[in-house]
Amino acid sequence: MIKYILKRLLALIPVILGVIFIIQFILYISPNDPAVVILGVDYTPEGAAQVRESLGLNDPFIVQFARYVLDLLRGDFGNSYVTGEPVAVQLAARFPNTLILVVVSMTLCTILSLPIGIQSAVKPNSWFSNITAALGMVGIALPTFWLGLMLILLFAVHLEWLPATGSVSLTGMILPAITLSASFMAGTMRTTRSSMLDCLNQDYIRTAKAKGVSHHDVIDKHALKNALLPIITVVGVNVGTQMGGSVLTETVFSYPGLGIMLTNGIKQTDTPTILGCLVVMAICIGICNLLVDIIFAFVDPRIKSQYSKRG
Amino acid sequence: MGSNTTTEVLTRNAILKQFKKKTPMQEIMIRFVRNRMAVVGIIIFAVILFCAIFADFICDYDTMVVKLNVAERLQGPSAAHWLGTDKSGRDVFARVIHGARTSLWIGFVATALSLLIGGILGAIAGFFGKWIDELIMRVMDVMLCLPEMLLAMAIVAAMGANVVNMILAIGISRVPRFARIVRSSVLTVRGMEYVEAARAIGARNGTIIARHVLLNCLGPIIVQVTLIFASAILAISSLSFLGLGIQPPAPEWGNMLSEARENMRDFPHLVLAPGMAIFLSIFSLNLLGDGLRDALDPKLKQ
Amino acid sequence: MGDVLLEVKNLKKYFKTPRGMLHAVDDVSFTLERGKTLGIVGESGCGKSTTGRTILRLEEPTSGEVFFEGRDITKISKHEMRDLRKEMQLIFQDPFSSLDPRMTVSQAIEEPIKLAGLIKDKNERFRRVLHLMDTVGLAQRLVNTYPHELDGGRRQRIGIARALAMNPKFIVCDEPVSALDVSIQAQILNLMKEIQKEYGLTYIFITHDLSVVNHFSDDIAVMYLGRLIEKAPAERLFEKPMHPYTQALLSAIPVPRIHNRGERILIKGEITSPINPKPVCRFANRCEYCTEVCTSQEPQLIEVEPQHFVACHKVNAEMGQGQ
Amino acid sequence: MADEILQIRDLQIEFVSEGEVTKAVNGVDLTIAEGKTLGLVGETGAGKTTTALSVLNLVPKPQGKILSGEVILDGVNVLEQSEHEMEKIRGNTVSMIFQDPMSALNPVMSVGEQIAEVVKIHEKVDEKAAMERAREMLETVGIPGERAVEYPHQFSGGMKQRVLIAIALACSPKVLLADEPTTALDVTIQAQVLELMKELKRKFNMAMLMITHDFGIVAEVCDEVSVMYAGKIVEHGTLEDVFDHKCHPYTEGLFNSLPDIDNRKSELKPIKGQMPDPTNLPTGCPFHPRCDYCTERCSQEEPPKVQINDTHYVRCWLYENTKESQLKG
Repeated sequence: MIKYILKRLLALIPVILGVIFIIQFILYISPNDPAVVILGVDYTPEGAAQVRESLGLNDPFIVQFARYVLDLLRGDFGNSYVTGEPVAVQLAARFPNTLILVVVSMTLCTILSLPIGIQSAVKPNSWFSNITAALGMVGIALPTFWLGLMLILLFAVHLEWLPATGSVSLTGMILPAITLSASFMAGTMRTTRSSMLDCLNQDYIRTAKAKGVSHHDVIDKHALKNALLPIITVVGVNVGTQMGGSVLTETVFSYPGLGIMLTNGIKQTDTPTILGCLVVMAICIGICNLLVDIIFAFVDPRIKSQYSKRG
Repeated sequence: MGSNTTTEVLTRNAILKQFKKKTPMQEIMIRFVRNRMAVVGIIIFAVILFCAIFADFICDYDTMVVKLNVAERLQGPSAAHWLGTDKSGRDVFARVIHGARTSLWIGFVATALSLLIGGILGAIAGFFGKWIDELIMRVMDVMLCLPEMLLAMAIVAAMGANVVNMILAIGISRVPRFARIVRSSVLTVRGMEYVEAARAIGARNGTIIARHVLLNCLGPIIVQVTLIFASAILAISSLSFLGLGIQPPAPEWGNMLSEARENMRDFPHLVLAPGMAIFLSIFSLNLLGDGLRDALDPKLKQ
Repeated sequence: MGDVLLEVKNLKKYFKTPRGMLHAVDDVSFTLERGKTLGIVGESGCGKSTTGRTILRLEEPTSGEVFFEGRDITKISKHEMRDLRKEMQLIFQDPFSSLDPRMTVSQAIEEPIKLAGLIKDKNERFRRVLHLMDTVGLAQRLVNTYPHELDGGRRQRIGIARALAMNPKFIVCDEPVSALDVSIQAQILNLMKEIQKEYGLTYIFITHDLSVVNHFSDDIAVMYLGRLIEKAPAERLFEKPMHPYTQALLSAIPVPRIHNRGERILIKGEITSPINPKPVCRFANRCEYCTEVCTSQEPQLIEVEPQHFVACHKVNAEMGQGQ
Repeated sequence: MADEILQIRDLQIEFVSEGEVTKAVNGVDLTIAEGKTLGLVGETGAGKTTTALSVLNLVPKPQGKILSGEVILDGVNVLEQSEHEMEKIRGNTVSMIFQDPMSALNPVMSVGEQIAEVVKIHEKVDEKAAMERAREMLETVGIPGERAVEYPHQFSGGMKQRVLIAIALACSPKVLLADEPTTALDVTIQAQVLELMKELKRKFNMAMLMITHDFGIVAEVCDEVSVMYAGKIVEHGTLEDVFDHKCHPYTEGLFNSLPDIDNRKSELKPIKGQMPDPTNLPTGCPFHPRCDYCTERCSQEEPPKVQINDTHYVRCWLYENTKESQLKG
């Protein structure tokens, strides 16, 4: 088992390096001149050349990439072109906020959508199943940011129950978390439903019924455990997509997270900030994928035995 | 000549015609039309498409969509302005209609771009396998580690916010999805026995790919195209909402929402209209995709 | 020796797997006379299907030679091979997956004729299709039907018509009836016998069903884990099987009669897979006569009596003593 | 008779999907005495599996509808039992082995757990005792007990079928329904499994319904045999009755379709035509379009049950007058 985890962990490293490579390459070929950003009104050709030299921007791309990775290992994300402050400081302040938002919304999404999905698979032609399926269709099509605005209109402006601005507090978290989780809830629900339906049609369910296993246990013990595998995958993928979605949600609610930092960075063409935000998010997603793989190994005996026998 | 009593006289077409039956395409159409939700989807989408194509006939671009008219700013719905006006006095209805044109054509080009690149990569990986498959799929895995939204933002950040870059950003960020789906359907079909059967009767690789593999892969790819088209439309408005896409005064649903935010407290219709437009486009495309999936599903064929 | 159509010499096909080299077909040799049927029997994973496909070069052989009418087809170019496909055809096991779901009955049968460029005129070609449909017993009204609308027996008839379309000399039949119900199975077997007579075909008939192969073949070859372990004329093999595996296999057939039932030889254990096999008898671990030599040397296929080949140390020793 | 453990009377089942009605079972009668084995023979779509599922009251709902009939198992009509009552019967009084061992085991539960589960449900024992029984059962079917902790993917097809037999027999049922238990297996493995089933049947003294398409298997394990065609039993009798004095043209056709292993030159005489479409069954005798002896009457009226002797009956107009002549003689 430990061997499996180590193997996955090792496999994560090239992926993260690959992500950094891609992002940095995209920003490298950008026509934007960092010197213009840094010097602003003080721009002179000589000064610009000096700035480029000191930042090592004249080096070949591969050298810049290696330098960035090495700096990263020491926790150095470079300095912001705009403020000159270390990006790491900003990241440290913002990242926990985003993480909390994503975790809360993930939890909300999973707690609500799993039981609904299971229930609608168990009774596939009931009114409950039809209504939740319809809600799911609507939920998937709702643009996150628009839903956020509508929620603000209703709960903050009209009813005045909750603040329109998001923050790391009980009340400040509710609207952003609902907004962020809404579209994923629909997706998770649909996956749960279809993978449960799929499992309920398998031969081993018939075997279980023929054994006299009660209806309740057939679903809980036999179907759900098998249905869990695709559900876990989807939940894992959701984490990544939610990271992406958090940019919009944070902007709508002015929530102080990575998303706003990233958007501002892009608007100010502040490359180290952009790079820092994206790298942190990518690492986060990579770790999530790793966790999914590990959970998978615990749930699926086919992976477990593969490693326990030879490990 | 007129006699068709014996097989000798009957020509090929005559016999084929005599026993004419529904083609699979017709059967798919029938199944699709029987699906009520799919029909709803296609009707909504047809309306949106109609607006996009004939936007200029419905509302004039220069006078109603982009022209500043401070005198008539922030009006409620009226006969002159069906959905009222925004803070610059532009007609909201006209902007929503013309926004459809922006969203649909950018979404279409971006989807086509990603289908082209992803399709080729996926097909190469699926047909040739071995190290080239390994290489392409590893790169796709890395790209999948970065959510589509973030990748698109990174590209826009580097290249600047304009239409071409946005197409590139949205198109490229969806390449892995297409590559994966094309590769897996190519692999599935390639493993089917009828492909080997074609080889056994001496068919060339090219014939096999064209006649047997590609045609049979089409179903899942078409479904994916509708779903990715929907996600591209969402991405366009998301980027524009963040100010990284289409810039005002050009009409786009996302930037309309962004502009409307400051006045939404008193003029909620400003956020309602463009939001509904985004919602309906995505909703209809998803219904369409689901309907196609069900209609094309071989399991339902029995 | 009569008129030899096909000669297979030391044919090998290995596959790379994560666990090692899979010896799917390992050193198989035999000859087949024109107009005859060779049955290849064995249980799943014994390499019988791979043998058939490798002979047709649908799989490239790892080594060995296949002489078709005196020509080594493992050495010819892909282009020449494509031409040769007119002569050598394959009938598939699964009539459900071996037909393109998007082709109608007439299109499917027309395809090989078109590809080979045999008949250029459209109407003439179509007459040929109708003739083939008639030969295999498909009604004319089915021309525009799609495979998924037909039952297994009719689909298999399409497969046979496709194989016949180019007037082949030789057909490999890969379990052509095992997916079919008993009553349909008999229809197809009879049809295949008829067309063999009519077209003077030579068959390799691959199956796991021993009573079918007995009925259908002139010679029978038994395979076990990639090796040919016994080959004899059908009557002789059923009368006097020599290899312990063949003996067990024959006795395991459930015979549909209630009187004079033979004693059954049960063999222990299960088939493994021939991954990196050691040079020993592959049946040794399940064989009740296993001796030291069986686990140290690989037995060779030896002609112990005219036309009867066996690869077994025990049989060799006994025959040696007898002489 | 008192020792009849399973009795099915006039069972009719149909399936409805997308407006099409499939008549799967059309008036099946069968009885199995305690400790006896009945072979149910027929081709794909004859309604064999559906008949067996009705004994467990597991005909898939809502598509499947039981129109009429009763299934009396050990004195109770299972079709009238509540779901809760059925749970106590399934796996306890009656068990079933399915055709495809590859997919019939739950991939995420160890085989030991899967055997222990049935013990825990029906006999009030604790976890430990149930696992102990599971190990015993594995030994009984010829698998080392320590493999109980392993998962289905670690077993071969033949081994999985043994595990399924262990599950089915764990609570010593009175009736075992075996649905083509060896069809998916190789010949030598099939021989092993059949041998095991015969041995266990003696040991547990249970009645068995053996569903198969293979008369060879019937000859091997059964006492009586029913031949099923298009949802009806067309001929029934002891092995001697059916193998040596077969009456129904369909039974005859099935035997003539089998290659004779002792006479390889013998010709196959297949039944003409295809299986009838179950959504559109022929009128009269369902076999009449394929029958060589078909008369006008066969295509219009359904043939009655004709008793050839005490144990042997046939549904065919050909034997209409046999009854009297038999009685006279």
